[in-house]
Amino acid sequence: MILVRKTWARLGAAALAASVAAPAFAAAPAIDKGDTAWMLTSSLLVLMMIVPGLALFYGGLARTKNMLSVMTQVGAVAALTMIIWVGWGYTESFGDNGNAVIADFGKAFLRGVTPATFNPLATTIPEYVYCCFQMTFAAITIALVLGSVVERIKFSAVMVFGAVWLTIVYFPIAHMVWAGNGYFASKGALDFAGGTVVHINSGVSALVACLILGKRIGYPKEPMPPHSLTMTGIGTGLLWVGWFGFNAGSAVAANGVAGLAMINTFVATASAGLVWMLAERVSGHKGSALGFCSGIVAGLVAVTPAAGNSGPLGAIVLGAVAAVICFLAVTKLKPRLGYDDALDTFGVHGIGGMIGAIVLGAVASVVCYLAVTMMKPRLGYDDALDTFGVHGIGGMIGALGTGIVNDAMFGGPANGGKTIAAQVLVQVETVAATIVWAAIGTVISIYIAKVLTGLRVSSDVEREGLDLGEHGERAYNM
Amino acid sequence: MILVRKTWARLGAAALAASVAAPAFAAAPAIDKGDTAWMLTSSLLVLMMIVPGLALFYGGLARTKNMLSVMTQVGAVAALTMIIWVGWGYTESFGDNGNAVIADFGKAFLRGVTPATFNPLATTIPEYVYCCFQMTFAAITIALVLGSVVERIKFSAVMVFGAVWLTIVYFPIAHMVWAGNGYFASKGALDFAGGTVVHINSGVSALVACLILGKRIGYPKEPMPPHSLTMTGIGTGLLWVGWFGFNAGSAVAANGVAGLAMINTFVATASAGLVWMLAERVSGHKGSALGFCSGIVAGLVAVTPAAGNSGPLGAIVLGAVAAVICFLAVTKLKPRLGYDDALDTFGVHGIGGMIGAIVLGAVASVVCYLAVTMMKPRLGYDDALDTFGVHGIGGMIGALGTGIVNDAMFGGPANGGKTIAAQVLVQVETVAATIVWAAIGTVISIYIAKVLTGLRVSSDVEREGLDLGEHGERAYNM
Amino acid sequence: MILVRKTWARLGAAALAASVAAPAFAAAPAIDKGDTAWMLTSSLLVLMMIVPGLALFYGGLARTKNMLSVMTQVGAVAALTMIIWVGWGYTESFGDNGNAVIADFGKAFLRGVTPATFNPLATTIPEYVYCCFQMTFAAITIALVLGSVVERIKFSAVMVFGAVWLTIVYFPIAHMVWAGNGYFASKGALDFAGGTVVHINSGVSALVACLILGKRIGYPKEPMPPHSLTMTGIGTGLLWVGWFGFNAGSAVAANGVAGLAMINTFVATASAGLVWMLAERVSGHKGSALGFCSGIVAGLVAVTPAAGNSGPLGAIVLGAVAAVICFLAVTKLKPRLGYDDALDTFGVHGIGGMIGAIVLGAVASVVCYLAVTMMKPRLGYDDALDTFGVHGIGGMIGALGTGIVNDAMFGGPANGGKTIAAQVLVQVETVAATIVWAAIGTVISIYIAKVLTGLRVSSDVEREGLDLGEHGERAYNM
Amino acid sequence: MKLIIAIIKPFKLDEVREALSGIGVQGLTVSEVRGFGRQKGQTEIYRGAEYTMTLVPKMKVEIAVTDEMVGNVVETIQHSAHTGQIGDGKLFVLDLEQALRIRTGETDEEAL
Amino acid sequence: MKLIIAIIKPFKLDEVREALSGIGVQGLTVSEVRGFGRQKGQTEIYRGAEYTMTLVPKMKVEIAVTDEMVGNVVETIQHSAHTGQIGDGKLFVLDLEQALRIRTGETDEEAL
Amino acid sequence: MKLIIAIIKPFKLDEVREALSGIGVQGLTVSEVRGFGRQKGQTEIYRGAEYTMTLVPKMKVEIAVTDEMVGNVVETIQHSAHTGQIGDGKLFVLDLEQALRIRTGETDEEAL
Ligand SMILES: Nc1ncnc2c1ncn2[C@@H]1O[C@H](COP(=O)(O)OP(=O)(O)O)[C@@H](O)[C@H]1O
Ligand SMILES: Nc1ncnc2c1ncn2[C@@H]1O[C@H](COP(=O)(O)OP(=O)(O)O)[C@@H](O)[C@H]1O
Ligand SMILES: Nc1ncnc2c1ncn2[C@@H]1O[C@H](COP(=O)(O)OP(=O)(O)O)[C@@H](O)[C@H]1O
Repeated sequence: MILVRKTWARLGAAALAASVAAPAFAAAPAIDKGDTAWMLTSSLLVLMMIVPGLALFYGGLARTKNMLSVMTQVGAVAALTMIIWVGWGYTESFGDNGNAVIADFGKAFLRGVTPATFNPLATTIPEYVYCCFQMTFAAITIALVLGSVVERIKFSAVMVFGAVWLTIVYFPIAHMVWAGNGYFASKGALDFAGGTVVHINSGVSALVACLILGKRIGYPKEPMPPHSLTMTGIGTGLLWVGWFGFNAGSAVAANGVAGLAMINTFVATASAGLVWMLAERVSGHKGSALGFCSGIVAGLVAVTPAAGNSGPLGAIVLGAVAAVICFLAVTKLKPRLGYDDALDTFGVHGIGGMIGAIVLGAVASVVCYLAVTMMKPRLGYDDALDTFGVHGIGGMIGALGTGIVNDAMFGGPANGGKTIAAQVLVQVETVAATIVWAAIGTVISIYIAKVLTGLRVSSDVEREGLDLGEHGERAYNM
Repeated sequence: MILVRKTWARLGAAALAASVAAPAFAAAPAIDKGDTAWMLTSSLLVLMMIVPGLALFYGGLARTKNMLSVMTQVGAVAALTMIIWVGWGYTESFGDNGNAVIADFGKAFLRGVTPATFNPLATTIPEYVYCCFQMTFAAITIALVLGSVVERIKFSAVMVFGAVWLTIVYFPIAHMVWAGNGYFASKGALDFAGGTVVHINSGVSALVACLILGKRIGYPKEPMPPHSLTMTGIGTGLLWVGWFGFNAGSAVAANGVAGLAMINTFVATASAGLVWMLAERVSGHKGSALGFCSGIVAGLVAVTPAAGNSGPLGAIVLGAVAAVICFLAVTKLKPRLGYDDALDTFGVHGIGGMIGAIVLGAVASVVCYLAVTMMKPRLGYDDALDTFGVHGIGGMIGALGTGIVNDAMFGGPANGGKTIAAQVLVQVETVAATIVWAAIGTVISIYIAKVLTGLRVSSDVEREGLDLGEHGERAYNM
Repeated sequence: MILVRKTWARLGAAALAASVAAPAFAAAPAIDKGDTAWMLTSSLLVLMMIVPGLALFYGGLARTKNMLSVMTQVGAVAALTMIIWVGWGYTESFGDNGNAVIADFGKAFLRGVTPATFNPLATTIPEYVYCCFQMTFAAITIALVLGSVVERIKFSAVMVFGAVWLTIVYFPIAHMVWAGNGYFASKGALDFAGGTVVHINSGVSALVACLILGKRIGYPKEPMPPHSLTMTGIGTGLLWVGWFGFNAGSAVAANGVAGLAMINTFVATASAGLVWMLAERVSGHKGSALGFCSGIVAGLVAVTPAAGNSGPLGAIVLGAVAAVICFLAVTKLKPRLGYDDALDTFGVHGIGGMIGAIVLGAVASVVCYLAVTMMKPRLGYDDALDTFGVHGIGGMIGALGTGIVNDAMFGGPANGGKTIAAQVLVQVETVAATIVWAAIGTVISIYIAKVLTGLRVSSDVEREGLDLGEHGERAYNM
Repeated sequence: MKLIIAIIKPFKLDEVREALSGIGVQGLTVSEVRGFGRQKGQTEIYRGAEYTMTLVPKMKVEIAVTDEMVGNVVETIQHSAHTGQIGDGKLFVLDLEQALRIRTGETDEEAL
Repeated sequence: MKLIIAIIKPFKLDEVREALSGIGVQGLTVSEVRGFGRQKGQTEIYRGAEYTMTLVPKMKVEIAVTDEMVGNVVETIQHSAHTGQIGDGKLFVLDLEQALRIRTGETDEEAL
Repeated sequence: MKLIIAIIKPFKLDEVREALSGIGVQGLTVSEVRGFGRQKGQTEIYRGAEYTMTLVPKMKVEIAVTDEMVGNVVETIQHSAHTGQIGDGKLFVLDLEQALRIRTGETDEEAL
């Protein structure tokens, strides 16, 4: 039992879901066609989140003269990640043995990987499929970082920064939080689909990068309205659809946990989208289309770490009234709690259940709204497309919130196997470490890029637009 | 045998396809990873039909100044539906017990639902997945209704109208046609993927709503050409791709019936798209791009109720010549008919088979073309984006046509288990009831919204555009 | 053993992957829900590649005044293909018996096909699903051909040309390369997902068609910049995401080979995209967004024939240094080679492995870049959207390259069962035959269209734009 | 001859054109412009970043007329473009020395 | 000095510009306009709703020239923009009192 | 009265407008144009097809002013639009015979 209790989040969820009876390690890995079909689909869905999803979401927010530069930087840095991933990324993050920080380099260029091999973290799908799935996570994380420095960073700088950043920031953090012998994984940190590894990581790195790069010429006086919110709308839709590959895919199986992650990703996102518009109305403005899109992304980010760990989420900040209702429901059912029948207790707190997902999305939406509309102007830094405001802050709320909602008291699967206090402590520790590691790693990567290629385009190119200056093209000749 | 014969459409098709031998109810529900993978994919495909699919299809048809208003209303009403669905929608439509009109509210906020529970209507996939799948059907239906009232209805009115309409129109109709103890389901109505529940329902509601709201300022004198048929084209493509989640997903399994629904959805749609352009040429105009897109949607709508019930569809209106060929084929094979070996007889009428799907699409396309181009101008109502013309009329043709093509004489699976006349009678009864229920429900919902928020934006806002007036943004700053 | 050795590529790969022990033919066909789920998804992914993928990729490259004409021609010719496919396409290509060139017409209009039947080429998925999957291949191939003749070919000519071309070019070639008794299949030609059948076929046909049709008015003097590279960007993203349905789908199962095809499709494409930009920089220009998109497509095309046949691809043209490394690795492992344990040797050459996929993409990208930027201007033909330059040339590199990388020496599955020389010879033979057959077939089809409808629009219509002239609409009214 | 330049509200364009056709004006040229004046533009907000668009969309209509037509054309435009709300726009009259119809080479009065 | 305003068919722009460079005109300013005249626009149909676009896309070219150049420029434009079909467009000449090159402050003749 | 037409670099628009407001100009009309002059456009390359865009995006600003204001307005624009690099643009002054405010019917000086 002790071994099982100390199981880390993702495998725990997968094991629990797959076969409550037989512990996952004993059974020899054998391909399950259903799981494989879903993981093949999930991998291409996360690619869709990058191209054309994020490329359009970010591109629409930029000015016309920089549309192609944003799309190409997002696409090219994702392509670069894929080459690096099969080179040394996969083996550094999810290879065999190694230590608490990185794995060994035995599988460089996928040495030894064949259609018949399996990764211990996903024993029912071919290793190639798991490798592709994790590859897309790395690609979208570096692509997200670019959001704060677009419209002024050189294409060549993005390539150099990306390569270094992946190697010294993403791969180690992915290993520490997700790999079997990872430092935080062993301590029982819960990050179902990347709240820390993807969103806090990219948000913090984006903030550090834009502080170093400095503001765009004319910011904030010169009006820089999004050149096409239609494109941002298309991007939002594709991000939401693709995100199921991200969240429900992280169950690494076509099972009940994937279903749970899917419904949480529907509900938390829907509530966050509507609440952002409400926040705008409350602060005296019209509910905006961009507000709805931003809320959708904030909700998606917040639910990511909790998707499969939350079970029907408990109420986080529900106010006195809701708390009372949940409390009454909980005391009646408390005695039936117990780790081993976790699966049955999953849904025990229906009444608090879905409200949790809704509230998680709502809380994340409001906090991100305040970060983007109040904090940024006051502090005056130019996080161009609000990567820190949405992904950094949203990720933190999700990651910390997971610690709370995972507990059986709120209907969570309690697969962290700890009391709320202990679980939240681990979450805080993981979040703090991620922030520090990402910040330092970004500073190093940025300065390497600065030395090798220089960071900013010339002021002429910035004024005329990076599309013409860096790529010799216009986005539109209509 | 009697019990099997009276089985309702969806379960019947699923049961037949899944295991002809073992009746579905006896076997204890057990997760099938392949079915679950396909249903996870289907659910996110139907979300893609809403955002960005329908949001772009409708948005492209609107004027530039209302693009964001259309996209945001479609997205926000879908998000609202998701919250209401987990609140009381799921339990009202597909909960346990209840009566012929609605189920009981035992599963409010998904109380008692866990990754390990199953809904009796889908015994091989987790209940969460089935809940998500049906959620997206509710969301797209209310989003479709907006098509007739865009460019003048207030955002707040859409929210109130949506909440009330879902509760008193969609949930009851979904229960009556699809749930085990639903009124029409028990009478053997066939609606494989929503011909009545989604399309006739939304089409009629859209017509009633736009009659109440009245015309747009300047309609029909002032030219209101679509602001971007490119966006409508993208929407059409995403709707077609997503529709497989709608039609083939409604087989609730990755099996032969899903394959049948897929091929029908390819063929009927392709024929409808081409036939609409032909109809334009026949009436002396150039075959148009918007004509092709409208035909595609009309075909998709028409095949929806028939997708899995049609088997290789028989010829509906084939003209004397085709009828003779089919007649000869039928008389030779008549004696072999019989319900029990339904599966074998599926393909017996190959010769009539695929022609049926092609003709169903063609007929729907021509009738919808006439409705949109002739009927609307003459009657002078402002169904802005032709929701009634395409979805209402197309749905009726599909729903009534299903009654005919389902019969073994046309190679249908005859899973309604009745003679053509009896089956068509049930279909007519269901269609008529849906029309009346939807009309009354819409009038009630519209007036509640009128009281709470008022329906139309001011004439200034309507002239200047709802993007600026209601959301304070422009879609394009190029 | 002899029978197994002579197995053709696709079935070989499928058989090998599915169950190395039991030969595929002995086992009675039985539905595998996981495979079916993946093949349902693959079919709709390839449809997404056509609409809106290719329609946007090509549409963005055309001028504003021809945007709708390009989108409608691509969509309509795909719809026409679907009707023809269920008519006589499926039976001509993959029906029963027949000869080395075409099958018999027993399954016209899918006669005899039911949800419970199977095609011998895909014994774990319903025949309807396999029929849909292959249908989308036919549709995208004819749609690709249009790329060279857009902006001047009549819509009616496209319909006539398409119908004839499919019947006398695509269906026979598909049968010869992929069907059990196909001429080239029997000789052991390897074309995993359509390098010859789709890309060389469409590329050559496009070249011949544009030579017959002649140049656009004003080409090359009048500037014809793409009207919206944003649309081309969306198209590129959707093509890449959809292509997994193309390549990984061609494994006809959710298994290790599908995983292998997926990772190759990630890596070769990523490298091709980046290398095209490098080629631009090397030849003294700025790395362009369109360059990145073109590279992506060139990489996708090149990896198509090799996706499942390559195993971890060997180095094709790696230069002296890389060759030495591979050479050392190979000589150590040579003695362990042998056909029967093919699956184990798959990954034996890890070190050469992934480098192969990367290099295949890079080589294809450079050669296509030169074809498009140097060869076309010099020879002066107006292949409007470079269908020949990218798909023709890219397909040839992929098809010939497959012959090399398939060999166990480069870690390939050697499922062709021949020495490199013999395999390359078969590949060359197949490529040459495809070129000749496609060229002749295209000439015949074009002239039939010329007689029936005339090929080019009038010069007035061409100058004013085909949107207005042929469809009476504008793409944008912003 | 005179060149009359009118800056009017976009949705008034059809009305003005029809009114001018009514008094025999067979040709005019229109261009989309943006105006700055007493009429303030809308405030637009993108994620908290507020922009008051100082420039408001207007339509510029240019009509070459014979001297006799000037008064009639000016009055017709003023009447048809009028809403009484700020931002109705302006009318400018400039002297037009020569005019020529490219198709036929006709000059001055015949060219209009 | 004179300000010459030419309304021409869009696809003729390059031809006119090259012809003007040929006779020494180093600068001009172009804007997209829409014209109303004898040339009728296309009929467009969207799902049965027919719109006859009365306004046809045209190009407006403005060139400031010295008095001596006027005749030559007018003739060159008329020749290069001519197709003989309805809608070829118009040429207007207005008196230009002052001109100034912002970069150098040069005025009148030197500014052109 | 005079009609002043200024062709300036697009990013200078706000600066010029604010400078003009400073000296009491309450209204002006702006339109996007493309200029041909000494300033060469960028070379754009699409899959090897090289286009040197001869036409460079510019902003045209039209301001109707009273005769007394002409000198001051011309100087203000020249000063605020100046960068010293090729392509800063031009200023043209034409005589304006009549002006009218559509909303109120005020004419000439009051209409500005
Ligand atoms: N001095 C001017 N020169 C040129 N155009 C002007 C001038 N003043 C106003 N306009 C144009 O007229 C439009 C309306 O003017 P405005 O002052 O807003 O309202 P009103 O004319 O009703 O007082 C402005 O948007 C601008 O386009
Ligand atoms: N009176 C006018 N004032 C200003 N522009 C005019 C006038 N008449 C015609 N135009 C412009 O000239 C273009 C061509 O004129 P039109 O009458 O169509 O053909 P044509 O000049 O060959 O007779 C019109 O589209 C319009 O832009
Ligand atoms: N003769 C002219 N008539 C009208 N516009 C002109 C003329 N010459 C130049 N322009 C406009 O002024 C702009 C700047 O002129 P250019 O010769 O490029 O630089 P500069 O004025 O600094 O010498 C041009 O882009 C064009 O729009």
